[in-house]
Amino acid sequence: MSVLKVKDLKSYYISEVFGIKRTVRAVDGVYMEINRDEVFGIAGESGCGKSTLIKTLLGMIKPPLTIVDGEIYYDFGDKKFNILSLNPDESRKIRWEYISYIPQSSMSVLNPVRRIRDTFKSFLGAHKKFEKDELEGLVKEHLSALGLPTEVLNAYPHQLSGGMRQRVTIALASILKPKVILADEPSTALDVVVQRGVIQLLRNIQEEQKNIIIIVTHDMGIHANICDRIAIMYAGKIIEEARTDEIFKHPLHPYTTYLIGSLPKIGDKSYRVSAPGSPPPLSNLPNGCSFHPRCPYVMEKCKKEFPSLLNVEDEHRVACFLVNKEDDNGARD
Amino acid sequence: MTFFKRYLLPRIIQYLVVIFIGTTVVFVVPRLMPTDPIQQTIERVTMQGTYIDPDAVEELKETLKELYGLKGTLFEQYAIFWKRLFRGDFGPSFAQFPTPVMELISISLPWTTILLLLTTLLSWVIGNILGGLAGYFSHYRWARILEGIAMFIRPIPYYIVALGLLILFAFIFPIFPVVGGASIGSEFKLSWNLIIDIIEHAFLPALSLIIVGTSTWFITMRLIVSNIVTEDYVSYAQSGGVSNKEIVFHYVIRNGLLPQITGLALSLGQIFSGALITEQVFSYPGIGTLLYRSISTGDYNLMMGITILSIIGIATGVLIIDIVYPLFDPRIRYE
Amino acid sequence: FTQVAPQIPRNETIIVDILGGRVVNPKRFNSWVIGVSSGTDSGIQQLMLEPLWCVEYAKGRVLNVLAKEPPIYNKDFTQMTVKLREGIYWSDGVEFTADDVIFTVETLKNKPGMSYNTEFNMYVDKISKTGKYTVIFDLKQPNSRFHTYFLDRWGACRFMPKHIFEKVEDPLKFDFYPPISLGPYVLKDVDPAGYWRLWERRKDWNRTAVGKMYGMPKPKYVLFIYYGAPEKKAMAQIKHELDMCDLTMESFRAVLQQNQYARGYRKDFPWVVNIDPCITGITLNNAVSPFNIKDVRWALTLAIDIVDTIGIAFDGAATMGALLIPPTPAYLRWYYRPMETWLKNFALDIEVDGKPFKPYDTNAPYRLAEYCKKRGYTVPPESQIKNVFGYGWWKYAPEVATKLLERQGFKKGADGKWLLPDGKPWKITITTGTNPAHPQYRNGFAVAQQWRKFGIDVEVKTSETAGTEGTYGKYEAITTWPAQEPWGGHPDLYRTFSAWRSKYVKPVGEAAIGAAGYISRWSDKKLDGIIDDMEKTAWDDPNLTKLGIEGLKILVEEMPSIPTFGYPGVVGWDEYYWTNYPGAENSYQQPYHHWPNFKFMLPYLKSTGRK
Amino acid sequence: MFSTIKTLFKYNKKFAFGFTVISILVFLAILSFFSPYDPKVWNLTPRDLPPSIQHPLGTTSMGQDVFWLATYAIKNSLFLSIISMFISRIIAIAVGLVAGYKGGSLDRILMTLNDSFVIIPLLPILILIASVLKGGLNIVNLGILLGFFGWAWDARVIRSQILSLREREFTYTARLSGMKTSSIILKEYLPFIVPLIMATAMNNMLWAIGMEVTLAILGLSSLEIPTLGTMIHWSVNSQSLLLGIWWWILTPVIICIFLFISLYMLSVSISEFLDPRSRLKRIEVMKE
Amino acid sequence: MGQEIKLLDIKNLVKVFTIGSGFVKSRITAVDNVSFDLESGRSEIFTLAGESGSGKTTLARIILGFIEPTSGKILYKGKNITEIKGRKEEMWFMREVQPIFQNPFETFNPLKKVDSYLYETVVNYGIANKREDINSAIDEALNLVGISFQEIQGRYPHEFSGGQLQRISIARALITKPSLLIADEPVSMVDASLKMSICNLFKDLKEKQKVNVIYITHDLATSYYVSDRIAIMFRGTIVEIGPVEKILIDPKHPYTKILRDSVPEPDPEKRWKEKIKLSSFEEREFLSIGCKFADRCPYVMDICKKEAPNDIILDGVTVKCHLYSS
Ligand SMILES: Nc1ncnc2c1ncn2[C@@H]1O[C@H](COP(=O)(O)OP(=O)(O)OP(=O)(O)O)[C@@H](O)[C@H]1O
Ligand SMILES: Nc1ncnc2c1ncn2[C@@H]1O[C@H](COP(=O)(O)OP(=O)(O)OP(=O)(O)O)[C@@H](O)[C@H]1O
Ligand SMILES: [Mg+2]
Ligand SMILES: [Mg+2]
Repeated sequence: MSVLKVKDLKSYYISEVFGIKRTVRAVDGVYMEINRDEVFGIAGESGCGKSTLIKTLLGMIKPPLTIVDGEIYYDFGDKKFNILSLNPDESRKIRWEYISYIPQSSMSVLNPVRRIRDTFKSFLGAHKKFEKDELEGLVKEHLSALGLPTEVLNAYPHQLSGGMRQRVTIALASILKPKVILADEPSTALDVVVQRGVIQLLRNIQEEQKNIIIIVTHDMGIHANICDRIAIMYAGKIIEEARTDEIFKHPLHPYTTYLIGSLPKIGDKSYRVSAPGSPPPLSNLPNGCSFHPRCPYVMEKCKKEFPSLLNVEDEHRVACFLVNKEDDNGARD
Repeated sequence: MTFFKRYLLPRIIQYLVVIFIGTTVVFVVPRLMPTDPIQQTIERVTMQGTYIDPDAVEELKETLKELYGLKGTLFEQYAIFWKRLFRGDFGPSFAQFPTPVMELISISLPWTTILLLLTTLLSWVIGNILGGLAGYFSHYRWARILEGIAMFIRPIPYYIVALGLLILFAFIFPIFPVVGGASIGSEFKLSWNLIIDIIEHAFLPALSLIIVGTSTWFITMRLIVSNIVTEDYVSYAQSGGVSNKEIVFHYVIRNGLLPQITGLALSLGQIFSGALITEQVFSYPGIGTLLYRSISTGDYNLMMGITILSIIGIATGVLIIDIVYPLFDPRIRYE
Repeated sequence: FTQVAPQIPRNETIIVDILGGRVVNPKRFNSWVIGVSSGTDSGIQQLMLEPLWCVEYAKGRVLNVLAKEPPIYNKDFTQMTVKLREGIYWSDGVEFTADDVIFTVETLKNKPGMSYNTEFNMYVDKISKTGKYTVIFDLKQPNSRFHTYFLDRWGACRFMPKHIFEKVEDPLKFDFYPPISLGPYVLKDVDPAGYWRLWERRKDWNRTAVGKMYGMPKPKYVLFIYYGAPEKKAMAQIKHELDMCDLTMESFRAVLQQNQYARGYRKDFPWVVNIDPCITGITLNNAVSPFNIKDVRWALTLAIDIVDTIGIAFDGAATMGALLIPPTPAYLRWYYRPMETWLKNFALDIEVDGKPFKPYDTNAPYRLAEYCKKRGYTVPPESQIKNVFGYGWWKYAPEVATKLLERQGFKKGADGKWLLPDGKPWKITITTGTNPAHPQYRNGFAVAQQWRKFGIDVEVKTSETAGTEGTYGKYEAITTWPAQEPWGGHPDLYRTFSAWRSKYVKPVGEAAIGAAGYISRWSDKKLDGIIDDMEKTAWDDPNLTKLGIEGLKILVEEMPSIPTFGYPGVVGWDEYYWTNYPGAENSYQQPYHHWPNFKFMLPYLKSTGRK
Repeated sequence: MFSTIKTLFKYNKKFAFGFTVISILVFLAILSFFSPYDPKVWNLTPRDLPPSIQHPLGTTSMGQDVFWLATYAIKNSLFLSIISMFISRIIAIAVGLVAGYKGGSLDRILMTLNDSFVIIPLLPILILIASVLKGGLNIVNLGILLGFFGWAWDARVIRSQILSLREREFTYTARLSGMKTSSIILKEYLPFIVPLIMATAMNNMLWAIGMEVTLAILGLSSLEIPTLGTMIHWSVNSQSLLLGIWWWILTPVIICIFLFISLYMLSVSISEFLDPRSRLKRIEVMKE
Repeated sequence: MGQEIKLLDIKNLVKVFTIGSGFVKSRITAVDNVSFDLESGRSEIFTLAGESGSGKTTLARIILGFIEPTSGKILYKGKNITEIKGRKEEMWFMREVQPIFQNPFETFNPLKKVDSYLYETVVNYGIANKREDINSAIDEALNLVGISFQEIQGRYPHEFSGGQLQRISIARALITKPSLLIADEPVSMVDASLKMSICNLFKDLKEKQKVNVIYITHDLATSYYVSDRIAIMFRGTIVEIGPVEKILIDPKHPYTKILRDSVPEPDPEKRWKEKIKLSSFEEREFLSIGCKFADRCPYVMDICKKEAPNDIILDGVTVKCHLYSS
């Protein structure tokens, strides 16, 4: 059964700077369904709206981000809600207990003048009342389970290495055993060795707590390593979605093909072709399929209409007229 | 040890150099003034109507020069000045000859320092907290009202604020006394009555200083906070459901205070030069009037005594802040 | 009922203002150090210490205070004998005798830095007594005015208690706290912050000079207090917390508006004290071109419309004075009236319409009265006008001024502005102090306007150090006192004239010997002669007035500085608790609480009985 | 330039307000050149008149028209603050840029000098200097004097900005493009510190006006020249508060308030407009 | 002495940073006795890889002359670069050695149009001074990276994608026709697909323009793809150096092995099996006297904690490890 269901989600950055209006269609009609106990990966070029999607899923809507359309249903059995219709107090309660978040850059997300201990206290204290030593004990236990020395509690963020900081944010996100963890590029800016440690950590947590992890990264190696299912985003939309091995073996969308095909491998020096051109600005998308200016198989139709995300085979969905030859514009649930 | 050698020592040397420069400036500048303390004394005598025999004037001048220690070249005087300073002696006041400057300062200093210390701290704390709150909750009406009030008060010349308060609360509604630091006939022994009396007298001056000080700190803090709220750590804490109270105090205000600390050090140092206008408006005993009078009577020693005290005060304030700053900002290291 | 402080009932207390402001060194009562005032006017000179003689200018006389009678000189003025009043006691019960006088003079003489040290060393050869109450001064050189060192006119040599000071090691450093008193009151309490001093009437007030002269001073307590800026004094007086104070014209108006019991020296317009023994004016720097030219000085005088000046400066409330002595009743009697005919006939050596121009204008006070009427004030009756507004002034005659200037080579430029003989624009800077309540200050602005109207480019420069600039001659025109004040209560003008003695004139850049008069750096041979004659004339010789008139004539002809009006003292009196102040209608004493004479007023005051 | 003002005016309420008020004040200042009254002359009108058609803001106790006096006051106070602002900006920018970019012992010397300026108690020194200049503190002199004392803190702020800009990679790019130090400072850094300079400039103007008011209240500036400070000085000293001549005292005070708020609004909105972040956004958007 | 002058010859380079932290001052040897060289006459791409904080950037900045080494020598075309003085020599050196920075958005002043840098470079180095010559010089450089002048003219950094900016940055560096490019993580900020196009560009430049590149990266896969030689750095020292095929296919040093294993393979079938141990307090390792990797090394021996290993040449690869010392 699905825990998370996203329907036609459109969240735009609508801003007006000194009279100049601008709309960035960062998430532009996304449908998603995620089941229990699943690691779901989202990949895509930078700036295609991944972080925005994550923020929207968390219900962190602050101007200029505006939800134009869509619904996000969570169903935790004991609690069901559309996160977009909660009031601030309710959504504050949901966070961290049900849905938590690992931010993209751990560099600046920790308060530079507070010790890690205090950060733990304020994050946890906001959701549960703890006895005096209970909280400290819980935190220490959790940290050591994640392989972090308890000394970090006394440290200030700047005293920790990037890897440790990222691990602290992971610890923060997982300590209350939330049902959903949203991880936004949890390992970029980390050393490969540390990155490996962090990714393993996430996997351990998921195996233990059986929660959903939605992980965003554009490192396909990471996806290959951890995800059960992967969605590929391009210009605010999901253009392909399938099981991990399926995507790596049979990418269908031309963009996905480029992506997978251009991945270098040690031991293989053969020439890699990468997708020509560069991604379009989200505030000024071309008509039709947004990939068409870069697509070698572009057809007339591609320049006018946007292909919808359709099932090609079992759990493999693609939005491309090359694949979805039959004209099926049927409504979807 | 290395901390001492690498950081503290150079910092202290700089501290001493800065004090040296400042002190030298206040030694030299008055001596460039057209006022001559001897002449001032004679003027004081004659302007009041006392008749000095014209034939006695030249001799009188010599005598005074001798007594005031103004004989010799500028450099000799400068040397004597430092010699005395090292003994903590600022010499005798001229206008109150032969009372030592230190004695005059010690009569006025406690009044101002206590008043200014308290009001500076209070307005810093209140201004920053309110500024922080208004900055964080900037979309609420009360925050805008607060901001409006601060914007309105800030530009009113302090003198007018003070005078307005005085007329309002000492004259139209005579709640507070008009003059002085304590009631007539107060016995200066530690007692509740005395404390209450002193507070009553200090209330209006303090209020005026706090109103103006608070609005100044408020406006700066408000600006600082508007930048802090866009920081990642604030949105992260919000995404983590951390309570607003916690965010405002431990995230927003706490970080916003950092740049305000140096400002606090500077204004704390200034308490040694007094608050001239406050003292004048409220007839509050203090060092500001003393300083002002010393300038207009050409009382070099008194003037130097007070300004040097103030220079040392400010420099020390900044030095202390520099040394303890890492306590407030763990990112700063002594480098 | 109201109390000033615990156990100090308001209705037994008179509260007066400290003119000199906050006392910086409140617990110091030693007032024998040169140039040091530790609140002399907060009771020390009014209530605590007594002089031998005291000037009284309301009536124009000298009072014998500690002295029983005026000084007795020998023929060549080398010896002075003083007879002391008997039965005067210090507040600690010790009798005041010749020993205190001798001790004081000797102590001051022997210790540099003490007041009168230089003077006593110059003049006093020997001081001795014949009996308990007679002191004899043997002088080193003849001095017909030696006693003036003991004549209180806001400052005189007053005496220290021998029995206290003889035990003191260094009389310079001694604070004299708590002080004992020779006057009718003794210190009760003092503000450690220096804002007030509280005095209590001595039980043995009848063993003091004042008690013996006028009887018991009425208030049991006198509180000297400094409220601060004029608006605060006004606020205090409106609240009946200040009985006598020195105000600015505007703050006084505020008091009148809001306190129905308040009054000034005059009960009606123009309210101000016009018997202050000081004349205001513009001092010109005679050492600086073009002010060294008599015609220029006279031109500047004639370019002033005195009515407009007084109107601007004091809204009409001042007494004009054409001579460099104050237009108080006494001086009007001694000099202004006797000289009136001469003044009317006095002519400048310039002709207008073929006749020598006579600059004296007897009509000026009437014009001033007209102005005041126009401003809506009730003006005193015709008969009083001369007493209130003065006897006359110099004509407003810009056309004559123009002639005088043109005669000296001045020209008017194309823009109507005056040019100096060398063709450069004429620019005058008037220097003045920074206290806006002071007539000096207002004079500066008012006269500036007159001269501007006349076509001179004038700038007023307010300066904290105006006095010093004057002393060193670094000014063109300055509004400090234009002449050395005369005694106030005695027709002798020696003091005024000697400031212009040629031997005292200093070049620009060198400090003048004194302030008023000296700084104008002007002198005149004939005047020198008159001063020499005065020195040889005894203090009580009626010839002194004649010499004075001769001197004043020279001053009019030369006009070294320009007199404007008598110092308009603005005093506010609150009649809520006390009445019978020495107002114009009953001028029994000089009206100032800050002058030493205050003590002579106290026995006359009447309590209203209000609680 | 004109279009910038138009854009700002249209889309930024703060700017619109600040600009309108400042324009009115400037207009009033210009009006002073057409004043029927000489501000130095007293007794030109009846005294103490409340506002009326003839005297829209009443008259003073010295017989001056408050409205026309205020036009002079605005002109002179603005002029003074602009002089002070220019001088202090020149020193602050020069010291800040040089100390920040050059570093080393030059930096240390400049910063010691800077610190000495920061710690010397300003008011007494100003009072002292006011007497050294023998009270001849006309508008220009006072402006220069204040300018000379008002730079130290801002130089520090500019320096620290430069220090952080110096570490940014584009500094290296510029250097490797063969640019000289002077052009790096002028072409690369100046655009970043312009908003800071703008903000501190407005602050300095306000500070200068405030300082002038303080000195005037103490009677230490040239009191004949009408400024906001001297207007307050005269009205306070003439007891306008106690005598209820409110129109006289209120005029300079309200002008002070409006001047402050409008300069503040201008400073905030202009720095917002010039702020690299918002400039980038605009650059981005306009090109698309 | 008859010896051939190398393009770049680094000998025993050491850089010590002192940071006084609170009351304790610590010294960090960011670059510890590093030596390597680049031959002149042939062009190669030389990778510097290693964990973060191992001193790669520091090394690059020393070579560029941005910071002074504590000791050691760097000869560029036989000239000791620490002795370069005066604008003329500096300009010569900057003309020869140009960097490419990690963050393309930070490379250019965001408030300035990007073409101004190209323009400045052409003019300041005296490459051309007439308007059309300048334009053609710029155009030429841009053509090498596959962009036309029109595309960039009058535009601000924000109007470009990261990949484009990185290309422009490379083009700017190429204007002076340098012999050596120092690229510090040039692709870490760009998208997966753009990464390859820039790597391809480097290969191209090496072949066609005979440019040498020092390529600094974490990404071993791309380094395998583009470079000829690789040096693995760990805590300031080069622990292994040699041809890229040898080192990455068959790593010798235990650290290289771990590094090699940590590269996530984009292949769901090759998921990581065993777990690795992460160090928690990295500073400690800086202070140890023996092999700095000893704490985390799975093959640690007694000697490792006492003695620092020496260079051992093994099969064309130089490695610093006691495992191979016998
Ligand atoms: N606050 C904002 N205001 C306006 N536009 C924004 C804002 N934040 C992001 N954008 C724009 O929205 C688009 C999507 O941003 P988002 O951060 O979601 O991308 P991303 O896929 O996470 O990229 P990356 O891989 O770089 O993290 C980008 O074009 C970005 O410029
Ligand atoms: N200016 C400096 N002052 C003090 N320490 C420094 C300085 N620059 C670098 N370091 C330290 O030197 C060591 C090497 O840093 P360097 O930046 O060269 O590493 P790196 O290999 O480039 O790392 P990364 O892969 O994270 O970029 C680090 O521990 C760093 O903290
Ligand atoms: Mg993102
Ligand atoms: Mg690096």
